Amino acid sequence: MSKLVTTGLTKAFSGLVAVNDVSFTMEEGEILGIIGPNGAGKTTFIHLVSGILMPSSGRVEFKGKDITYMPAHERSRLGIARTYQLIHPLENLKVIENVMIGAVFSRGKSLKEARRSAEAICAELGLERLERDTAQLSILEIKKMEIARALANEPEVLFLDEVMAGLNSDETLQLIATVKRIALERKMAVGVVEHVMGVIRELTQRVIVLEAGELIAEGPYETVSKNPRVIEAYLGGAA
Amino acid sequence: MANKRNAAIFAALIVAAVAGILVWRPTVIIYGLQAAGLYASIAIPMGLILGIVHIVNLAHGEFMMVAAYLTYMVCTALGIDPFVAMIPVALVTALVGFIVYKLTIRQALKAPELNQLILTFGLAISLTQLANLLFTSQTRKMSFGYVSASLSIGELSFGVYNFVFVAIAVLMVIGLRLFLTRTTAGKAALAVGQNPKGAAIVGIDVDKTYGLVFALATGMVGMMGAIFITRSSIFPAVGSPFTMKSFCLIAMAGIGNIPGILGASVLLGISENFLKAFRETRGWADIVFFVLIITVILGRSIKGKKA
Amino acid sequence: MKKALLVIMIIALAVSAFAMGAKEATGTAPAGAAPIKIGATWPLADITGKQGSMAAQQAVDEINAAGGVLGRKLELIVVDDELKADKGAAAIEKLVTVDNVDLLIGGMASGVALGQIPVMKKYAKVVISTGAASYKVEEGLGAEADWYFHLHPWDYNQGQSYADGWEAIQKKFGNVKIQKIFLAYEEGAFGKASFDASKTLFGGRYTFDGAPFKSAAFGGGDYASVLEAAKKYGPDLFLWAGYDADALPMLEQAKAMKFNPGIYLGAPPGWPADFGKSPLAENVMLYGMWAPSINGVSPASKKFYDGFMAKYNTEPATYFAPLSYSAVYIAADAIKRAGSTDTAALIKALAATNYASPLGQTITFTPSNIIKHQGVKNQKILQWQKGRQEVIWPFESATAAPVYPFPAWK
Amino acid sequence: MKLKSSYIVVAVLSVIAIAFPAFLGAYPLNVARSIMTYMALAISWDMLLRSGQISFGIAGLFGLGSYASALAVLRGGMDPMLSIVFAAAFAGVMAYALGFAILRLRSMYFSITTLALMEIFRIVMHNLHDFSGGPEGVVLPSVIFKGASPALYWLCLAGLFLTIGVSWFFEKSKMHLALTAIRNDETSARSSGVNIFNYLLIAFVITSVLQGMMGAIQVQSYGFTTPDTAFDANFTLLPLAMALLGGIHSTIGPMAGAVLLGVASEWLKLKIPYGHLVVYGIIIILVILFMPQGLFGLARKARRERSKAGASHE
Repeated sequence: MSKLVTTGLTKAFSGLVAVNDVSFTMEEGEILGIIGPNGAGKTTFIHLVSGILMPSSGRVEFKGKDITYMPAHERSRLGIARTYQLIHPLENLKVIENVMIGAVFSRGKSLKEARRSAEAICAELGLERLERDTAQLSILEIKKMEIARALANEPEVLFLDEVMAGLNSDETLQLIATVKRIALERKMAVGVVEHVMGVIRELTQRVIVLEAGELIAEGPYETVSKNPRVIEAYLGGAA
Repeated sequence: MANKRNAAIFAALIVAAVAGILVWRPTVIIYGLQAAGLYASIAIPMGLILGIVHIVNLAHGEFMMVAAYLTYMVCTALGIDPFVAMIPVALVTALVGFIVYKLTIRQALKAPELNQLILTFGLAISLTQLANLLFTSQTRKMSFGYVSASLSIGELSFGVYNFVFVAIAVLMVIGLRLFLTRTTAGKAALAVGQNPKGAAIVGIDVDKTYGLVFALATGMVGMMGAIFITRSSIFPAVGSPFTMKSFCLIAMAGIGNIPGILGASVLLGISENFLKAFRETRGWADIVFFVLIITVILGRSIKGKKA
Repeated sequence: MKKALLVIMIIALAVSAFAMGAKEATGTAPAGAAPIKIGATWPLADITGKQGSMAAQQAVDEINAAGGVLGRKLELIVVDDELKADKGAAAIEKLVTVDNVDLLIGGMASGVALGQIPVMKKYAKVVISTGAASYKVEEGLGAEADWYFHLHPWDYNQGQSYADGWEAIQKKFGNVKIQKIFLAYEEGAFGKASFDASKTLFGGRYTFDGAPFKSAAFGGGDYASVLEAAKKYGPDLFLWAGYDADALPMLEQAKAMKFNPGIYLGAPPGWPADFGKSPLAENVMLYGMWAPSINGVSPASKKFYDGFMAKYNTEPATYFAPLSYSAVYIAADAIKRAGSTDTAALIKALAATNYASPLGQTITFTPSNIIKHQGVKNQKILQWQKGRQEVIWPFESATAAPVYPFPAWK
Repeated sequence: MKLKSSYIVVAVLSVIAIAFPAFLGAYPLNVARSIMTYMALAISWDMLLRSGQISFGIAGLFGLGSYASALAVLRGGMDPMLSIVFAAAFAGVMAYALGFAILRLRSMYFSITTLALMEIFRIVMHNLHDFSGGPEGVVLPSVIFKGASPALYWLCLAGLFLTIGVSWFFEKSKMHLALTAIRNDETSARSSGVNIFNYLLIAFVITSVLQGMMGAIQVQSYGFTTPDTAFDANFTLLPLAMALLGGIHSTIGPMAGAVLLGVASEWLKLKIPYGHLVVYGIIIILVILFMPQGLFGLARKARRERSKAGASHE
């Protein structure tokens, strides 16, 4: 069974259609790229799937269950986690607490258990000195912390919204390897939004392309990147 | 389309209701508007500060009180009318406002909004108590014949002087609108109010703009304080109830919506006076204010969610 | 950190500077061993309490200058009750347990007195109260509180005395005719109590009605609707029970609305500075306990007034000043007769008080509805005439005849 | 080790607080009661503030508790001690019902609405003459414990201890994570499984219970209440100022602030009979300007700087 299915998902903001009739599926263990020019509706799409926004019409199913209008916190308990394009550290919590909250509230663990599993996840990601304030972290560390927080939910479906932005190429490579390894180990379905095409090529088995809210192409990166409509969309966006 | 028709029906209903009350109880409308004028003209300067500097100034009423005492001293010493004294008083209070801004508020701008709130609370206590030391709590009131100006229609006689406040409120709204849309300083203030960081990037001096807006608003409060003494007795605590009332009106109109303050005041003034017109509901006139505020705020939050 | 240290230093400096100044202002304790200590609480930020405490100090200084009591000096210790019940109660605890005062005087607001009563009961020290008019205070005290000497009339005493006063005035001045009475009362405890008391007292003899308004003292000040109700009712006697802030604005609105009752009467605890100078004030009547015009009929009043003016160079603005002055004299006199400050002896001596007070009347203590020792029971009816408050009734201390009716608006 | 020593400090302080009546007179105990009442209100206000919601309705729930307790005793013949529990529960039920509507509001709109609710409670009590005594309020037949100073002190202290205990629990349990997450970033909190509305409701109800309880203790200790005393705006503004001056988002901060302002107000009043409130206002202004994070915030900052210096030494 597919992990996540959307059918005809649409979101309109007072007349402006941000996501238009998008249907797609995500399977267990796959890493899916979500690409498109700026303003194509990628982040809105993730908002809809993760419950931060409610769709105007259409349907979202998780493992066959209808979750279209389920609140975000319940989806996170069900197993859908995500990071944000703009970093969202909880600045008044320590690093370890930032990571723990997913384990505490999505998985219902006690503080002790949550701390233990958060430490394990941070170790896996190479994040150290967990008693620090978030203000003392580098960008790479913040990104890692946000991934760790999402992972602490123990998700089955994970969306990473431009986690590589702002990192240098070494850091990017390092993070790609880690994400790939964890996704494989945990048999998660991972959706990755990225602008750096190299990252998409390295990381994903399949990509979907959004333009002006609509899904215009789908398939392995190599094929999609030769699709004339996709090329036009990117050039049009650039021009 | 549907929205427009709804609005038209709504407007027609309001007009019909007002006309109905006007025939049935004309004084409800007369006194309601007069009360609304006073509420609005005190709230508008506070709305300006809240909309642009984003500070809830708990010492708002105290600035008015200071201006009122200033006017009282000037008028009794020189024997002039408050309507003459209001110009120098407004200038002086604007200067005082500017100094207070520079010395205190500016230092707390970067701190959380709660700090600014308590800072102005401290200012309010100090100003009230200072006035109490200087003037004692005994009230003062100058007498002016024109305050009792009266109009008789048939058997109905009512005071017309308080319509002055309606005029002032309308002039304030028009004046501020012209200032904010037609002058460079006003446009800058509007830009700063909407997005201080963005405005700073475009090269607007945010600090200077805040200082200017604060001085302008306190100047307006000063003018109001001067005219206030024609209608009311003054004493150290005279301003504080108006702070809360103004704050509530601004929240009802929505922050940054200065003409909305006028509308909110009219709604409140008329509803209050409607309840006051009947023996059974007289004691409950105060509650209408707060019930309306909660209804409007909750209504807007539900509507906002739907959109 | 440096900034923080700086601020602490500034605060410390400011406080000590103010404290030094305050000490000088209150003066040094009178010389000689073991003074008799009188503890007092008033709201010092309010004109009533401020002048009350000043007048009490004046009385203490006068008595000490004349040699004190029982060869000992008097010492007055005043604590601000800040118009708050908890602060007022703490003030009593301090005066009794820390300062070891021999007796207590003072008080203004009923709301503070209610909070002080449980503490006063605990110590059962002699109290000479200068305030607290609400019958709720009397209920709170109970019949057992024989140590409580209440100078200020209860709200129902006041109502009763006005009823008597109007009866007497109508009898003496045939042209004064009252049938309908309307009371505009401020919506707080003070006004509501006045309304309840007036309704029961006037209800039988006159037709009576009333309506509440929000006092300008609390952000109100719009009297149109209450005046409209009054005008519709058409009273012979229009009364308002509010605060000094309401006095002139209400008069101005009444004129604007052409509301012209036969008698226009106000009953605030105090009047605005220079009310008499307003042209509208002429012939407005008022309820009160004292006015400077009483100096003409009462030597005690003149002595008090001249002393106050000489000491503070400002006119006493409310009757709380002569009332507080009286409290000190009554205490001193009772201690002299008791020969000690022992509570039981003092209660006995106080009960036998007979003091020609600056209020223009002799104060004695008699039972009221619940408590045993009630001082003043009557109020006075006065009238603004040529900028001065003249006493109209009681006739024995009257300083002028009433001008009736209240002149029509021009 | 560190944790244990802080436990010992807390235990010693508690014992000292409990033993105060043994070596303090009636007057300091009375002042202490005032300070403790404000302290409990400041802490409870701070507990909700940790979620980012600024309530201006402290006086509303405090007053509601006062009236619930007084009327339960007067009209229902309830035992005074029981009436305190009843009042706390009543405040909680009211907060629960109101919470459904108002906890969807944020920032200033939430604050204004709580303020308006407080005024509504006051006006209702003011106007229900036969039931609540109207503007003149209600007078109880007697004060609890016959007004014995130590007993009143311990009652107030018990209320304060309960408040501190709950606040401490908020700091150490997952409430801390939930409320801080909501305050910092609601979206992040939601994607981490935090049911925002539920946690806000829990915090609002619990803090309201505490405020209602303090109101009930107050009314039983003074034996009367009126609309103007029960819903005095000072019960909203002073706790706010205390929490801020002491340092928000902690238990110790509001406690420090309450001691500072409470002692300052009483001491100033004795030293400067006329005009002490001017100095009081100036103290508030100066502390806000020069210690924007409050007393405790300053200590926290100093500690952090020291640990940073230590870390760079390593």
